[in-house]
Amino acid sequence: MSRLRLLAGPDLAAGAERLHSHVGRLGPLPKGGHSLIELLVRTELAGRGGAGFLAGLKWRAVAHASRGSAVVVANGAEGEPHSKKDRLLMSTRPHLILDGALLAAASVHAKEIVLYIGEEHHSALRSMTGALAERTAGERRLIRLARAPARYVAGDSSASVHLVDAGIATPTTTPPPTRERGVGGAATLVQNVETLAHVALIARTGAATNTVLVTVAGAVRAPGVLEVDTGIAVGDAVQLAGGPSEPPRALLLGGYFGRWIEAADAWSLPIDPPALRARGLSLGCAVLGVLPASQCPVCEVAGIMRYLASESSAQCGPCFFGLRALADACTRIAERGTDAGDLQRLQRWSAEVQGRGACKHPDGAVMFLQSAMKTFGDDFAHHPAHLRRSA
Amino acid sequence: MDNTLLWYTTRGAGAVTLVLLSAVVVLGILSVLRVQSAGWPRFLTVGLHRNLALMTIVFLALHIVTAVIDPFTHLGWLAAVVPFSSYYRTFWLGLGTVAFELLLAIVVTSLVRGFIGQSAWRLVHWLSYASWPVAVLHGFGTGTDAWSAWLFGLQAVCIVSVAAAAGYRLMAGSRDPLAAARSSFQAGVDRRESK
Amino acid sequence: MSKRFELAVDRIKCDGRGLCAEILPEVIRLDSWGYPIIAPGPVPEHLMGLAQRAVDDCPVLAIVLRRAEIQRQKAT
Amino acid sequence: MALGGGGNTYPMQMMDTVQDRVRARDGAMRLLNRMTTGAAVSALVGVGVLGAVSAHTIPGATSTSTASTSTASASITSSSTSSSTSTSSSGLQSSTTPVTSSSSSGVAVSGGS
Repeated sequence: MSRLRLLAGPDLAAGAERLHSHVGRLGPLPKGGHSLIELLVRTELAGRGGAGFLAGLKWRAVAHASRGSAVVVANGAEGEPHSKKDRLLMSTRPHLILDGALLAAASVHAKEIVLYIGEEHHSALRSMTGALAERTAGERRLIRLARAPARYVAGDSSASVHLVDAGIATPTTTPPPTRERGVGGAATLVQNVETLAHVALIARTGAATNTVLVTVAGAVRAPGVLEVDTGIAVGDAVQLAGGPSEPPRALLLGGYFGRWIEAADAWSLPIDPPALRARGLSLGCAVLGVLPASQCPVCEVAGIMRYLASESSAQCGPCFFGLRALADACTRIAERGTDAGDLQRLQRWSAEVQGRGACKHPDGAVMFLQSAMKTFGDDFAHHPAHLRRSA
Repeated sequence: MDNTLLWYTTRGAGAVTLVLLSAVVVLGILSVLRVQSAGWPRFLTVGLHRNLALMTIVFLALHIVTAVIDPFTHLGWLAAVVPFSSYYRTFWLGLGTVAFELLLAIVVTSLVRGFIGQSAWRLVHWLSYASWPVAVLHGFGTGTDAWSAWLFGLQAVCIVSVAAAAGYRLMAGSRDPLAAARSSFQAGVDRRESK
Repeated sequence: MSKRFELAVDRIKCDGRGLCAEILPEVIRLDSWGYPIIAPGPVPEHLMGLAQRAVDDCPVLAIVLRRAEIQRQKAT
Repeated sequence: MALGGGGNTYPMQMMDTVQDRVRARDGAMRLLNRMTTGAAVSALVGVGVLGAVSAHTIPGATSTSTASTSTASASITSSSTSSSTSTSSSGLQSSTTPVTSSSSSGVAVSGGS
């Protein structure tokens, strides 16, 4: 069978694909198991939630720790503000995700599947619920739905487990990682919904899928979700989104935990996780955010830092106080102009905060800020007082 | 051994235990309040709290042992272990047994805090607020001369110190700088069904 | 090689009492907000007693001594 | 050098403040030990003194008070100097000394609280 694409099939505007269409197009659900895990390891499918951990290795670890009582969490929380790809996939191709989750459950010997979906993703919730109703009674018994609060940290794997277990979507202390000790203490596979959809195709063809869902956002003519071939240039993806709507200044690759890259350097980068990793970059959650030259990067960064600070779950002191202090210093520079002391504090506090949270929220925020200060070094060093009230 | 010596040792040790226990309670509250100064680091409060607590147990043991082996009272070991089982001042003595057992639970759980975990330890440690007043009542009830000036003065000092510390703690609220932000965030992401 | 231990903080339990940094300033300092920063690497042998004390005295049981991860000799 | 050796500590430029804090720690540890010892001694003395005082104030027990006071004070002496005394001195005199020492050490205890 030739390679398949996630978004192939009926018109996306028609909404959720029905089960008969799905099965008619792709055939019945293949069998999961040990050989599927090895296939995933061979095809090097990387997680699409942001961390990019290799799915095959994670499945192997969960299967090893499972003892028949593992849990699969299909993560569709998608709390990243600019990302839209997971909800598009859930809204239009729900059966791919259910297939992937069922294959995962069979492969890691899970007794339960939880669909963890952002509570404000209404069409995704409708679509997934409708798709579930079309499935067999046996499959329905295995699967249940949990709504993720619309907060940034709710997408963290330990937060998803905490919600399922205790009803509170805050991250918990790791280690042990959720793949060893998750829902109800059982080994838990928390896997992004796009990753699971890829599995549904890989299991059918035996070959890697070689596509990526990206969300193109910011100063482009037609912002939205695209399924692009792995390895195409960032510039080509931006062109597919209608091209820049005004002269671009820089690209934010991978959402708010991502990296800033000058537009001139960014356009030629390949959308390919291993190739990006070799350059010290990451596709993250695959948001391509285009910052126009007309916009002040320092003010933009300050706004995002304020957002990330407000999204700290206030469980770990260094994250809560550190991100606030960093956001305040950025805001001072943005509003009152560059101050040497503030620049020094940004450096010092970034180093102090790094690696000192239970989850990766402070690390993600600090790496975002450090990349901004590197890419927009001159802007930070010579920022005039904008006298602009915070947005 | 002289019986009266035992009797007065029991009383002396009892009074000392009450003073020590009150100091321990006050120190515990001060440590929650994060009291410190240049020459008084926080670990000093905690260290003193622990050392005096262990000392309290020693003097409490002296108090109990001398009371039990005193042939004049005929208390017997059962009264030291089973509350309200003594023929002599059943109620007031029973309070002492209750206070002793609560205190023992608090100290033992503190010694094995690492094994039982913070939340279990904390739960048991709240019993301090039960143990101390029971001990004070026991002092009032059993002290033959509870209303004589010296013991009364001692008890008054203990009660005032503990009450002041506890009152201050109640007024001061949580000293965890994250408490307010954390609970408001949690309230926002709480999806428990009972709500 | 003798047994090596390192200090690890549970960041959620930690509420910044700061006792650990008072007891073991050689290894632990406080950040700008009063939360501990642990010097990386194993605790020096001669400070193990104080490190254990810092662990035992933590009012919220947020700091532990655990066996140091496999040494990377090159990193010295 | 004291901080050298097996593990990682702080870079040189931070040593000064670290040394200050080490000194403060050592001082406070000594203070803790002194206060604990002081409290223990005061408590021991307190048992004797309070026992003795109670012997004087126990209602309707005046006939036994003198004898019991002397034995109570004997217990103090034996616990602190491990010499046994059987002097039947006047109750007031022998109890005077412990009372003073207890009130001074009593300050130490309440100072700690």
